[in-house]
Amino acid sequence: MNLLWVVLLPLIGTLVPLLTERFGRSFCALSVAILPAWSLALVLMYAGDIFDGQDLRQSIEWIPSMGLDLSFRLDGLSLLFLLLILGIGLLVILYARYYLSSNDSMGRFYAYLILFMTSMVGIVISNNLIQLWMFWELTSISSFLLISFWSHKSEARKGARMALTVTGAGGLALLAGLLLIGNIVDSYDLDTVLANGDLIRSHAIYPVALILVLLGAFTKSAQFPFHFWLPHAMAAPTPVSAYLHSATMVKAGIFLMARFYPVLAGTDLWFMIVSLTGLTTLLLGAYIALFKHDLKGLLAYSTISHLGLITLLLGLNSDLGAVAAIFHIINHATFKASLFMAAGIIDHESGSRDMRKLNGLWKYMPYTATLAIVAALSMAGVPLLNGFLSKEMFFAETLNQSILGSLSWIVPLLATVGAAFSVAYSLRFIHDVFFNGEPIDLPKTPKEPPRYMKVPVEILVALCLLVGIFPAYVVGDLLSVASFSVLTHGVPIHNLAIWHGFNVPLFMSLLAMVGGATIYYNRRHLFQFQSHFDEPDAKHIFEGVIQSIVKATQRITTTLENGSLQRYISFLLLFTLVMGALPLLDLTQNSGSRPQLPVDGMTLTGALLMILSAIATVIWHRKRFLALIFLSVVGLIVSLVFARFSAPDLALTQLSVEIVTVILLLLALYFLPQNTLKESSPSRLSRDLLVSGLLGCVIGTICYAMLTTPLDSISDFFIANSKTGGGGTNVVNVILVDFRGFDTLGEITVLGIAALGIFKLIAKMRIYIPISDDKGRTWSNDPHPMMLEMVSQSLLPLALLVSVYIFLRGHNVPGGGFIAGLITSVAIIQQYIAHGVKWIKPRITTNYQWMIAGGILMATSTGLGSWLFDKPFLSTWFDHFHLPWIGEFELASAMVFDLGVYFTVVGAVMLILANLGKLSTSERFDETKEND
Amino acid sequence: MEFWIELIVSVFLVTGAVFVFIGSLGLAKLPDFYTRLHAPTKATTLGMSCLLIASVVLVSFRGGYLSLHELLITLFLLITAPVTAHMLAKTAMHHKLDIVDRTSDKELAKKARERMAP
Amino acid sequence: MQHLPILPILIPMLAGVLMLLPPIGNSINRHRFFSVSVMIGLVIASALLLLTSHQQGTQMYVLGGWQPPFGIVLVADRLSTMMVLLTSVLSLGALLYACAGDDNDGMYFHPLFMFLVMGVNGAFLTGDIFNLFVFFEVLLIASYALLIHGGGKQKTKANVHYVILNLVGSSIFLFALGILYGTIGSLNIADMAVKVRLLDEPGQALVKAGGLLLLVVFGLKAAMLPLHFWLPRTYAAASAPVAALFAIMTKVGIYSILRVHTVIFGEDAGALASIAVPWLWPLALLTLVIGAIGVLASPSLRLTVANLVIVSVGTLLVAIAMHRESATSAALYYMIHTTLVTGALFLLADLVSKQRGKAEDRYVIARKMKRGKIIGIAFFIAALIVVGMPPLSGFVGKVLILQSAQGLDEIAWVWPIVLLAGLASLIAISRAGTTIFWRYTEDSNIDIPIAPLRVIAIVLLLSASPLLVIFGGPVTDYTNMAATQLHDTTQSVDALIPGGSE
Amino acid sequence: MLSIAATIATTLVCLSLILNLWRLFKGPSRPDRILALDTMYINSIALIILFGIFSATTLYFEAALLIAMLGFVSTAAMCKYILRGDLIE
Amino acid sequence: MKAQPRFRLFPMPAHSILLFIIWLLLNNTLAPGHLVLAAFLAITIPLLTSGLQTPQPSFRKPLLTTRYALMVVWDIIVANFEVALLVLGPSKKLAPAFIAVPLDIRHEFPITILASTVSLTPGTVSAEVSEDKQWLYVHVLHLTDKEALIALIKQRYEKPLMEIFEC
Amino acid sequence: MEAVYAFCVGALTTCGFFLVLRGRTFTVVMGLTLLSYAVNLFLFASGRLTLDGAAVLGQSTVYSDPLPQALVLTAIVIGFAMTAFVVILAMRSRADQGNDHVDGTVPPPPPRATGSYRRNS
Ligand code: NA
Ligand code: NA
Repeated sequence: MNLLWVVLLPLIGTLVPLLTERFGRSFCALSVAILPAWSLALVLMYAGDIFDGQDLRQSIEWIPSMGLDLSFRLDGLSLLFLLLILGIGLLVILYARYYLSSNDSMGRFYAYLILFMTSMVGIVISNNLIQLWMFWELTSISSFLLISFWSHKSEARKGARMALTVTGAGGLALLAGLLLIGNIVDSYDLDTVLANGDLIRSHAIYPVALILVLLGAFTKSAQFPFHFWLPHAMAAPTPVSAYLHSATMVKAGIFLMARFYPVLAGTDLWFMIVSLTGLTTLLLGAYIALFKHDLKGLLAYSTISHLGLITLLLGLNSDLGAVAAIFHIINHATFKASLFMAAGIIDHESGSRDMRKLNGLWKYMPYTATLAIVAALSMAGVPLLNGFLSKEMFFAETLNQSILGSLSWIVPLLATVGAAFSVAYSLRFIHDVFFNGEPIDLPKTPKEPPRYMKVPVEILVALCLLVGIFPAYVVGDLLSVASFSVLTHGVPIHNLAIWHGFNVPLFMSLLAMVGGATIYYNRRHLFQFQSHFDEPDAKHIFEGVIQSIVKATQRITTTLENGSLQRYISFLLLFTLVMGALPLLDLTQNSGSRPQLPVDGMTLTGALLMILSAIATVIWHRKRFLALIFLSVVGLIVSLVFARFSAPDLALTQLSVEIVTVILLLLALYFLPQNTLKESSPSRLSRDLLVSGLLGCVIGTICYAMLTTPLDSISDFFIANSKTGGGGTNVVNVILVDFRGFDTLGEITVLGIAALGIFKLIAKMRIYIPISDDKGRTWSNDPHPMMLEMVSQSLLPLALLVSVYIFLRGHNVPGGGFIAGLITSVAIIQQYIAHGVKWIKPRITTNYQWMIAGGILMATSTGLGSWLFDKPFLSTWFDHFHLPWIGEFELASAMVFDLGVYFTVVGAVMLILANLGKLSTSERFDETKEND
Repeated sequence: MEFWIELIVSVFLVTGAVFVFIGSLGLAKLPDFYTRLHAPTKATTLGMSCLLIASVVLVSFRGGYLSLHELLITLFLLITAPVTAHMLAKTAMHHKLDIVDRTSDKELAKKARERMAP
Repeated sequence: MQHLPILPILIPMLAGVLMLLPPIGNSINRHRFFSVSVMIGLVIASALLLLTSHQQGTQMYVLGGWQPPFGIVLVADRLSTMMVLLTSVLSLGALLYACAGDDNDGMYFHPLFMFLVMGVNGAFLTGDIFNLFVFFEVLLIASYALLIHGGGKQKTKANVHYVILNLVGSSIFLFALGILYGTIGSLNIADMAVKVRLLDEPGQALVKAGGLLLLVVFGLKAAMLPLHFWLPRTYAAASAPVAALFAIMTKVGIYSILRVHTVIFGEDAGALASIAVPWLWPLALLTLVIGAIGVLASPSLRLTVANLVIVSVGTLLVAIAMHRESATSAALYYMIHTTLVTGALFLLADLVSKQRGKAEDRYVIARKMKRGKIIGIAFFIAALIVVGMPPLSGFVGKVLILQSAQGLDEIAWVWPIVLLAGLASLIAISRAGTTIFWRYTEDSNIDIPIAPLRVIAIVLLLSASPLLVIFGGPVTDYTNMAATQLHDTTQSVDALIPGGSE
Repeated sequence: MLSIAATIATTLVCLSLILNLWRLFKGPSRPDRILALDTMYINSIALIILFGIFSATTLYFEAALLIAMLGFVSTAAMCKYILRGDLIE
Repeated sequence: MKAQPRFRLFPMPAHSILLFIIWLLLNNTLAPGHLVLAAFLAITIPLLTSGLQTPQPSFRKPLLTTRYALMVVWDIIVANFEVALLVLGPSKKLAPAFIAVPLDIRHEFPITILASTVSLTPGTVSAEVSEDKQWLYVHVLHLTDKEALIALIKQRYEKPLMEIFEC
Repeated sequence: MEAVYAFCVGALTTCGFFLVLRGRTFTVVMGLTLLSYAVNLFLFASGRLTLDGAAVLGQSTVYSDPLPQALVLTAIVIGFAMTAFVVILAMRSRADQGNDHVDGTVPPPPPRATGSYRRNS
């Protein structure tokens, strides 16, 4: 026994048509049929066990932490559905061989169809909730593909999308429901779930789970109010309708209800929801079907109605009702599939599905007409046909319920009315199409279809008759075992016979027949009456709803994401403010126990200078050059602050970075507007001021609290090990090149990347070059003042000397590669400023890109060097050497590292600045286009 | 520390600071840009030199070795101050800044601006 | 082999540097050959590292030999190695795609690409919070430079926003680091986790502020509401391989939240335990909502995908907000899935763009794609993955996350929102697909061939999804163990600082 | 005596810096402001020297040296900016 | 126009000497190691930077140069006192002036030194050099006698400079 | 002293954030620069303030915390790289979009207050 193959065979079969398509249509169809047939054979092989009352199971562990196993069960219900799915599936394969035109890609069609078949098979033999859901969703996907098969047609696309959306939404609800059920019983194993019906029904979450599962079932089975997608799915090729929309996919919802009948049914809630939904759907479908001029439309609403009937039966909470439901599943599948196929033949042979044009086809295709008429009579519930039997059972069940309390007598009445309409539309199908005068404006002259196209219909119609006449022999056992899996506790006595004597249900049937005939006879009045109501087109409504949702989301998005950076930053800052400020509310006292330093005049002066300059930067930010001057004052004071509070390295770095930044800003400012207009409204200004002010308060408060709290940090280690472990007395530098050299490596990489990025930015830049300054003054005619030239070139060697000095001492006293690099760069930039690009270009031919790469490489290779000594990356080495006369000196790998830093810095800064300088020099043109 | 050393250092310190201050004072109070330019260019160079000499003396005595590297700063300042002044004067002329009325030969500034002979 | 943990950082770094130098730097073809080989090497190295760490326990790499908490350590545990491998695979895909021609639209594509990978890997591997900042900056600066690759107004504009926001973010990062160092006195994440428990009350308030500021910073990178605004336009503007690579960037933010807020502010942090959770809940859910709204509102495929990134971020944040092992495990699974598929979708969107002339990837009627079939199939598969439809990896991730919410009060929010976001994606993607592939004006005779390399790249990225499902068992086992390892702070601290957890 | 002298000197330098700031605010022209900034650079050298005298350390000498070197470059760059707009041409 | 080094190793001998001294100054030492290093730098840095120098007449008379330097230092001191007094005094009494000093030196480097000297010394600031390098424009803080000042500049500063640079 | 220091940090933060919120790239860059000063001072403050305690062995009796200094150094360098990039990006943005607004388009001037508008360039 290997149930896996039952689903695996069709799955593999999905690929078959894609491979065999090229060998001809018949071969393709034949080859496609092989694997499903094999699978059907397997099922039939196992059927014996099932009829013996043995359910089959197989389980393979898959994703245990999700509760997903490959787990299969074959019981009566599965067997019934498998026979329908695989059996009708094979018939549809045959039918489609003749239905599809040579323009249609047969391979693709069959692939989708078999994929669908696989997923249906998967649903019905799943023994694991999540696996079941997995196949459930696969049916939605494959049906989407099938409905949209003729994707160039707008209605096909829309219909497919609608079906996908509705069933997809239902699928998500189902997932939630299944997960809830799984949570209640703590297992996703179907056996476990089915064994715990009482636990589930008594659980607080049961109503939610029930509703979610039912949402899944109702959407799939086109129950009111989710029925609207089904008629639009008729845009699919007719074999699809015959398969999906009569026999299989729409039955998946029914299957689900049947499958969970043991655990979910039996409560008042189930009863109310399921039976009322079923009833409404039954009536609505039957009524609307009558008015459809499209053959497939009629059949689609008829399907809705019959699905409502089955749902109603399942909702009655009666064992016999369930049996009747299952019986009707079989019956509906057979007659509806054959009707769809017949409709397809009519469409195929006459070129139309419009019943107003189709008339008197009996003359043209009597054989097909006979088949269709028999199937339609079955649909109408005429005795000796299978439809009659299940309808009788249905009537009987409507008499045994009490949905509406003392008003429950209405239900059989309504059931009869529904049945009458069913008779009416069946009559219409028969009379309007095959009789009723001559065809009108048909694109083709109708004729009988190819021989084998009729075979599937013949088989199905034969089944209708066989079941209708010998129900107990033909389906009795199957119905029992299927019902047993649904009811679990035993199947009630039911009599599958044509004749039950004169009873109320028979009377109701007769009433329905007569009523139906009457309705059809007086149809003109009814049509006229109906024409007063605008028939809502579900497609338009649905598309409209989706459109308005999309519009609404677009409104939200454009309102929120209005493309304003200022807004985004405001959000960021507000969020920061909340995050930073709220914890401070817990802080009862700002100042900690750390002794504070006394205030002195020097510091106060610095503070005053810094704050005033910062404020001046803000006040004059629209006069950019001015603001820049104030900004550099702030920078200067910041470096003095570092010097003041014992951080000479920081002071040096800040200073040199400061100058390079100022130069860079100046360079850029030349290409930017010099001044800005007043743009922000006063309210905006005050709002921004409030936000930034509050943030300042938060940061200041935290800073104060931090400064006054004692700190026990890891730093003592660095001070203790700087000399002994790192070989240098400047602890900050040793941290940079040794203890945390990895940070520094990252940092110079950042610098290098920035330079590359900037070069990239510059490379494609087309810049406007101002021919005058912001006050309209033309530029001075002295590009390279002589004194500046002279002094700058004299200072260059000095500056280089200083950078060597700063570099060499870095390890032991303030300095280091970074600062040295900046000094060198500044000295070279000074040459550029004094002499200009043209003068420099032939004199400095260094490739700065290589310099950056070489620098980083140098730093990295000192790190890699330690691998040779079997030490981790960036392990440093240093030693003291003694040379005669010269004396003792230290060599350290950290110095090579620092040299790498030096080269990277020089390379990066020069790559940026020198190329930026070249921008304007290469071509100067007038600033003609100025938007601001 | 010896009294004399302390005295020398103190005198240099105060003198230097006074000159620095005068430079800044001149910058603040003189009537036009060109006159203002004089104050820091000159006063600060001497002021700075005095301060640096004070530092040289002090450090040399504290450390017990001759510490002359402060002189380097003086050197830098002496080299760069005139260029700075020159460049600033150029910018001032370029911007045709107001020249205080009693300046004689104001026209020369226009010639200088164009770098022509007078 | 002892140096394995640092290879994911060093390999791309050295490769990037070498590509700036002759002889490799001299031609684009050499760049291509070199960088693809290096990237394959990186995938192998990352896989080896993952295996080593999985089998032999967390690998520590003590840089410079300075033992934690004093020096910088790399911590290659199950989580970080998984992220590194993910990065490598995604990068390989994006790189292959780029090698078909996009890399030649500007300078330095390959070096910058490598540096970005270096930054991302560094951020995943480092066990030091300041070093994390440094690697954040490495990856950011590389991403700034890559974002403008190809040129054009849109890129510049998006870049301005992206760069400035991130610079503000970096400032906030440093404020946060200042607070944390200034109160805890350490930078090693494990050491901080130990010391944070010993703080007095004022210290706790400060550290809380620092921790929450870190949430802001990571939230900005992760595109968490209300800090997500930069993402759609940025990702939509980036050239395809860059956008694909950017799919990992939001995950760096997610990862950092995961790392910092489960290790430092984990269950054992006393008064500071789970400080971010009350914030994460609403923000995560709203991110998901906003992402879903954005998905529906998007007028073009690229924007749709960008908004799908936000949806995935929201989903991941929801899982993090749950603050439990099962949720973390689910998040890790989902992270692998979503990163690779969004990467592939960005590449696909580009293929679509290139085929449809002026209409590009916008949802308007356009000429028929001459080579629509192969793109269509790939798109269909990618759509199934990203929407969370079975049988591909999306549904596993989603179900795992839904399952892990069971038993929480917030389930009433999580389930509907996650499921409805899935529905929104379904609606949007189905509209997108039907419009792009099935609505056209006329058959076009303009044939734009698709480079095989591009198809290979997309197939590479998409093929992960079925593998993730087929090998769902082992993968979830791994993520479970990774989650356990992450949440067990005592053990992870002990691994780093022997006896530290006491 | 030394500390008194140093205090006086510091006070004077601080006052100088404030005067510079005043000129910086007052302007009125850009050259005025650049001059004020340049003077500020020089005065901060003074401050650092004094600071070194106070703290009895030579660790800050390099800072002073750097200001002397780099301050000049910055001033020259600003002047060049006003004169030609383009720093490097 | 490239500089024509007179010695291959010492393209800029004056600079080399200066660098040697400054290195020792910077390090406050005469240690042998630093002497070697200083010598090394005094050779390599000029070699590296000589390309960035425009050829200029060089110092020929060391003694004269020293004398000139000392004189300038003294003048600086004096000038500072003068300017200090002027600054402290009432600014209304100032008599600022622009003057143009005719130049005899033609080379750029000596002119630069002259202009610098003028800026550092008697109440004057070099504002501009005419394009033909024949005129030095000077702003005077307090002008009493224009001709005397011009004569002073030419006699006291320009003449020795012409001798030093032999031009 | 600590209070003064903290006040300065707060003031710089305020000024920085305020400028960052303005609409022109160059102004934003200046804001970011101010902000980075604030950040660096703040980060520096995490090692507390020490007078006369440079972390150079043998030069002081009490050493200031060297670690934050090293961190600030890294932060300064990275900040410099970032500033450089964003400045050039601002130029590029001006070149590409024709204006220097952060959003690439100049918004219409706010209503009212129009009288006080002055074109400078
Ligand atoms: Na008809
Ligand atoms: Na230029």
